[in-house]
Amino acid sequence: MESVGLNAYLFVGAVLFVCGIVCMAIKRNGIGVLMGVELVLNGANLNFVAFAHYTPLGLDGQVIALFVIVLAAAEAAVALAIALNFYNNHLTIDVDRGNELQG
Amino acid sequence: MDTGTVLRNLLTLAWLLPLAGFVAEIYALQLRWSHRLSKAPAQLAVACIGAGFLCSLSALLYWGNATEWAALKPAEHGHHAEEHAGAEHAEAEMSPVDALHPAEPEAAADAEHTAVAHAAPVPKFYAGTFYKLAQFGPLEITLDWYIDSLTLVMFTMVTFIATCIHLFAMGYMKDELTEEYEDHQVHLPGGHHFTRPGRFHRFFAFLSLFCFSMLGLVLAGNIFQVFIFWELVGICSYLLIGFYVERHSASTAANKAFIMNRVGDFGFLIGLMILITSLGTFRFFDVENDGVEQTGLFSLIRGDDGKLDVSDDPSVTKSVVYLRDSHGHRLADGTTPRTISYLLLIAAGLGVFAGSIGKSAQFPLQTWLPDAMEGPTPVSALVHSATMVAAGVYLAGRFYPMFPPEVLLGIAYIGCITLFIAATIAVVATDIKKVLAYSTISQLGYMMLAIGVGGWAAGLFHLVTHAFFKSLMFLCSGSVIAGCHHEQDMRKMGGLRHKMPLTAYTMLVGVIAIAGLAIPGVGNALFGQALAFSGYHSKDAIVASALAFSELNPNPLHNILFITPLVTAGITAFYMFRLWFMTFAGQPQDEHVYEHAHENPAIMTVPLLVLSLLAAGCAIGGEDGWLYRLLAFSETVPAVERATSARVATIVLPSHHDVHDVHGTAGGMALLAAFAGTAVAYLLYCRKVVNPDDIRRQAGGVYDFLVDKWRFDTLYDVAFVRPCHIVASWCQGFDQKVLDVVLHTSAAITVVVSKWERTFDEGMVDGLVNLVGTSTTNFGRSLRVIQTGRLRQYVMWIAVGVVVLFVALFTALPK
Amino acid sequence: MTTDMLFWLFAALVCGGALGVVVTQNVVRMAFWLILSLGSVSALFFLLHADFLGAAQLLIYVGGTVVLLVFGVMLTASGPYMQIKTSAADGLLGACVGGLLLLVLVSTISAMDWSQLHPAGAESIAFTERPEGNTIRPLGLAFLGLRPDRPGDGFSVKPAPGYLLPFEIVSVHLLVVLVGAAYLARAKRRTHASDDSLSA
Amino acid sequence: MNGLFAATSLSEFLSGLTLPFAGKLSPLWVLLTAALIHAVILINIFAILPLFYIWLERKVAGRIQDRLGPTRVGGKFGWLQTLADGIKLIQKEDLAPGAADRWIFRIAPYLAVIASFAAFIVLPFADGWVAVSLDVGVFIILALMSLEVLGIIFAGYSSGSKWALFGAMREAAQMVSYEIPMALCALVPLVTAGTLNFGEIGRMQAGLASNWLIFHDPFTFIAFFAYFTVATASVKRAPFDLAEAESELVAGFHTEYSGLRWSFFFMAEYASMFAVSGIAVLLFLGGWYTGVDAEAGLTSFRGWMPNFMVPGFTLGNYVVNLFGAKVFVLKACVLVFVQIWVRWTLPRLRIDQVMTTCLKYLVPISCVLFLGAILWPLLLASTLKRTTILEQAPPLGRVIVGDAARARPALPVVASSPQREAAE
Repeated sequence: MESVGLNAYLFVGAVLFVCGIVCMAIKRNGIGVLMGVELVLNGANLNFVAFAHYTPLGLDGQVIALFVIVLAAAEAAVALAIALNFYNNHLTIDVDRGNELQG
Repeated sequence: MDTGTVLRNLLTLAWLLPLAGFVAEIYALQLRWSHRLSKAPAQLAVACIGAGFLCSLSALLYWGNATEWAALKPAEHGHHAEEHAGAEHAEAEMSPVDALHPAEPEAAADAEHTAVAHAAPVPKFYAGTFYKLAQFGPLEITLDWYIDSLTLVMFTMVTFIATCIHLFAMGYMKDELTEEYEDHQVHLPGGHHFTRPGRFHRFFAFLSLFCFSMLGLVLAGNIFQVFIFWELVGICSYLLIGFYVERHSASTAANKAFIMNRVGDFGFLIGLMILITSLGTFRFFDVENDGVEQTGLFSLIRGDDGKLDVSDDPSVTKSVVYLRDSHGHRLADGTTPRTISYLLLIAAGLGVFAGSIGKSAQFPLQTWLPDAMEGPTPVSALVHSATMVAAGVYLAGRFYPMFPPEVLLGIAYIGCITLFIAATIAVVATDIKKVLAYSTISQLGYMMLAIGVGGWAAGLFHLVTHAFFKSLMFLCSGSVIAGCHHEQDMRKMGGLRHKMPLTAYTMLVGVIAIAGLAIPGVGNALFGQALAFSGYHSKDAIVASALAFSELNPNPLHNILFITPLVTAGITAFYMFRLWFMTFAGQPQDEHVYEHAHENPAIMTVPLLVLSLLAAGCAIGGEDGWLYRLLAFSETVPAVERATSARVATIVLPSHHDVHDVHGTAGGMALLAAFAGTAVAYLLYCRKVVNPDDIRRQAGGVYDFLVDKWRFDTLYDVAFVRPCHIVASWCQGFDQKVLDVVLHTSAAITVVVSKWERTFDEGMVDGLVNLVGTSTTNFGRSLRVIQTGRLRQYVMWIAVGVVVLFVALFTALPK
Repeated sequence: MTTDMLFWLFAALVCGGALGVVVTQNVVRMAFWLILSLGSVSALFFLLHADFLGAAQLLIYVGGTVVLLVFGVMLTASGPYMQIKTSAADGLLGACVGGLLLLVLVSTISAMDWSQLHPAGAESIAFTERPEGNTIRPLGLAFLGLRPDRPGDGFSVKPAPGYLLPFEIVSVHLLVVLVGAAYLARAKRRTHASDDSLSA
Repeated sequence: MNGLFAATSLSEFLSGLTLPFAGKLSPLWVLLTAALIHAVILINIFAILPLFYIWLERKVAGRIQDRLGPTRVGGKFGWLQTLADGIKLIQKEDLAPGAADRWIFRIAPYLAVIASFAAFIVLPFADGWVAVSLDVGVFIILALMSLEVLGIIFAGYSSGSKWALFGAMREAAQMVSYEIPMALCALVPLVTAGTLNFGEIGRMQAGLASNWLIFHDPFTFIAFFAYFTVATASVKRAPFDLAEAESELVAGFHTEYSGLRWSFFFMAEYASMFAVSGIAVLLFLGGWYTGVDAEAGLTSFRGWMPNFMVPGFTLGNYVVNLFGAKVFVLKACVLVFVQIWVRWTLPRLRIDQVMTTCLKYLVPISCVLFLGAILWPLLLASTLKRTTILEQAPPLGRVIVGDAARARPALPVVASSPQREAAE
């Protein structure tokens, strides 16, 4: 019997998630924000796989995690393209400078 | 493949090729495959119709070989004269039952008529269905095909003449091969002529479409299909007459032709409705569907023995015709026998014949055909003399088994009246094409007369011969017109044979053919027949039929049916030679025209030569010749029936035997009349024994009456056009005084109401909407301040929002 | 025991890496921490008997996405070892909100009795005591709609709807996204833009 | 629990060995010991192979350039030359430039070495001789080898030097691009084999050389050469060694490195060369089998002397596997030799030519090969009524789920397996 249960994985996932959110919230560097997004996605993924292992969710959890990984790759490509565009337009990657859409 | 399939395939190919040509020619210019100056459309059209001719000819030959030319064997009709005993079996052979299963001639041979000793019976016809277009209850709209010797001859004739005329037209229409065609007959204000791009390709596209329609009409296997193609040739005729649409006369003529035909087609439609309501089918022939025999029109009316099965009731209104199947058994719905009222049958026959009247320009709808000469001359040659107008005769011939004797009598009288009226008008006409047009009407009258008096084969015989010599003459006239720079008035011509000998002498062949001249003695010695061109033989047959008819029917009135064609034969000879003498013989009347006249290039003269050969020789042998026998092979029943009907009028139709008996007499009299007419024409117009102008002055009233075309146009103007105008002006008054007032009043009321409504809209509705809009805008403005555009702040808000949401949920949810 | 030990090791690496990402100011070092964190997540996947996912995580995330990010760093660096510092106030706020969020999440996780999710019984054994590691074939079958991890419908006659269509959609999506990214990131002609702005 | 360390033979051996102490040693310690032994073996392989290859490279380069290469150290062939170099490098001062980001600068070589070394974990040297036998073996080895680029990028970036940065950027672009055709080319034999497990793939190719996957169909044949080209590029060997093009970039990403850290990059490179060659051998060239069906005799030898010294340890099996491992390493070394040969024969490409070769030629070619490999079995199925041309290849259904108890004989998903054909 394993002593490490679902809860432990969920805690790790929660830490990842929160770190990602905080990273997104405090990093002024656009690439840093992207890293925060990756952390958030990984936190969610970890939860999915943990649920897949410990509950009747079964392979569904793994399949969804797989989709998340693939989509995260796509997201990273687009986000990087956006970051490059941002850099082209603002000559910096500081996301605080991109506030032209303020009300 | 059995014979029927082969024939069907060949004829279908011949039929559809012109359609393909039409499509290509119509789209060639749009799709930029071709350009306006290209002769390719004409070459394509010639190729299509030429290939069609080859198909048709091979079909004819194939059919002949497959039947071992049974049709040409003299056993059919020639023996009739000598051998009365042969009558029964000949009759039996001609009954349609032999052809009930055209695909299985052996089965037919095993049928009850095996008593026929000499040979396995040859199927009369081959028929079948291409496919079913639609079905409305029991009514099937199908595309059928019906091939007998008449179809084959018609196909060959039509495609051959059409090929010749296409070739001729390539030369005749070459003026159109230009970007700027100046139409000298359309005058614009300021003394200019109308100028337009040439329409060479369009002309040939229309010709191709016409060929397709005409062949479809001939191939059709049911009366509805006939109607469809009937209308298609009508629209082609309309398009071709109105080819020079900018000319007022041309567009008017096209309209006239179209409207006149609609009158006839109205009758046709009525006939169709009667047939479908009473008989329930449009098909000519019997078919088997899943083992159930669907009896066609011919079997329904004529059964297996070719006789009408009329009830004994003497009263016309009560007598009925019993419908029978192909074995002669009466059909019944349960115990009630299926019948059609005799009067209805007459009405249906008259209705269908009304269609023929319109298309073949018979009295009283004959006036459109002369006007149709506004079209280009090749069109007149193809459409308005040789083929389309003959379609009326073809229909009457094809529908022959459906006509009760009373209708036939009507047909005879209509033909008789027409042929005389048209011939008399032709005498005074001066436009070279108009003369030919009236001559066409007159000859069509002859054909109708022949069918009406029971000379079915004679009528169709004349149809074919006429097609050859009349198309020849029209092409000759076209050649003259082209050579004289579009001068059509014969009074300005004369002596042209020196300038255009080929045209002149080929024309002479046509004139002799139509006049019916012959050299009896020489011919009798050589061929057993008078030495004569085709027209003599066919007209001879018609006059003989008419004579036999009038002899068999004691009513003296019916003598008109013989005397009129006889007299008119003379008149025909007169006006045709008058035409030839005025045009080609004598002295030039107009130096200007004569100076510039010239023979045409080979592409126009070669068709003339080819056609003149056929016009001269196609009927060799007369009633023992191959053409007549081919046609007579398809003859359906009543010719030998000696239909005696006394329900409306007492009529006895002559048998072949009767006709043969009077053949010599009739032929002699007709020849005499023809020579008389020729002699008069020679004296008046060549020798100038009497100045024709003097005669004109002497008989001024008659002359004016004839020049006014028997005042038919005036009559129609008074009887139909003006009353229409009067009624229309009444209607206009009603519209203006009543309907318009009502409408204007209601409009005014609506305006007033709308004004009120506008006030309401602007005040109340818009006010409310604007209120919502402005308040939303203001609220949005106040919300704008929290939209900082800073990404990180948003993320922070999301996180805070999640926390707040969770906390709220946890506190709010019951434990 | 081994697994527990490994779990705690890798969990610590995951959390440490994530925290490293948060607190580091240098982007490249952040990337390093990210690699550490994500690589350890992959190890956790292996511990969770999701070997295919673990490999995919390594290949796509660590080998692909993070390389992309580092690329981004290099392409957008305006100077060597660029640092865009987070203000202390921001950091503090982030820490507070993050702490609150973590608190909420942890309390939620703790409050839930997860054992309810798999009621005791014969069927629950199927997914807990499954042979370890080799998930690639079951995963492939699951894509086709066959579920060997579910005793009831593992090889039932009628397969359940699988993930094949979503998978195809995702692959097409990936292609579209890559084309779009290439379009977005293409080199633009600045001269034209400046001309426009001048004329405007 | 065995999923993590599934080295059957070694753990069996250890379990047998510890039998006398049953109860005293927990399975945890058994496993840890097994892992340790594995690690030691692999690290030694990992360390010795580069030594040999660097010597080989020098000798081959020398011969190709018509000279002798190292001759003195260690005797006739200078076979101790590399060792001597190593000792020299260890003694060197560990320098870091002033402009460097020192922390990353120091870590980067380890990252590269770890990535390269990790690949050996799943690489089987003989039937069963593998540290971790994973069902996703091929997949994870590709994943692990792709991590090497991170170390290189970090090295280049943190050096604070233009040359190093450019080299790293080139290297990153090159490796990321070449991963795609590499994976696709590796997929071609995988599609044929129907498994990602190196062990199963290897066992399929037993017997004559005609059973090797390279000769399986035209697509695998072409795929081998494509794979070898791509593999050469992905371990940044000439003619694709743009990252360290000395004529342009001094020495590329490792310009600023010296001493042991510098040598780590080379260890990683040569180990990677062996790894990709090993993959090629396993996927295409029959793995640890000789190709002359020597195994037919050897298989019966496997059961020789069971429970030799310890229960569970069969000496015959061990000897046979040892032979297989020699065959495997020999094949891989031949491929490495070819790589060295190519390096000293072909001139270096330009960077744009390298990228063009990958994106415009190798990617489409590998895509076509992949498609062809997929369609080939359909062609076979329609002509030979079999899904695979290999008689030895296991039908798909047999190993579908690890749990044998749940596997049912007739699987609905296997449409045309031989059994099914026969059943019908």
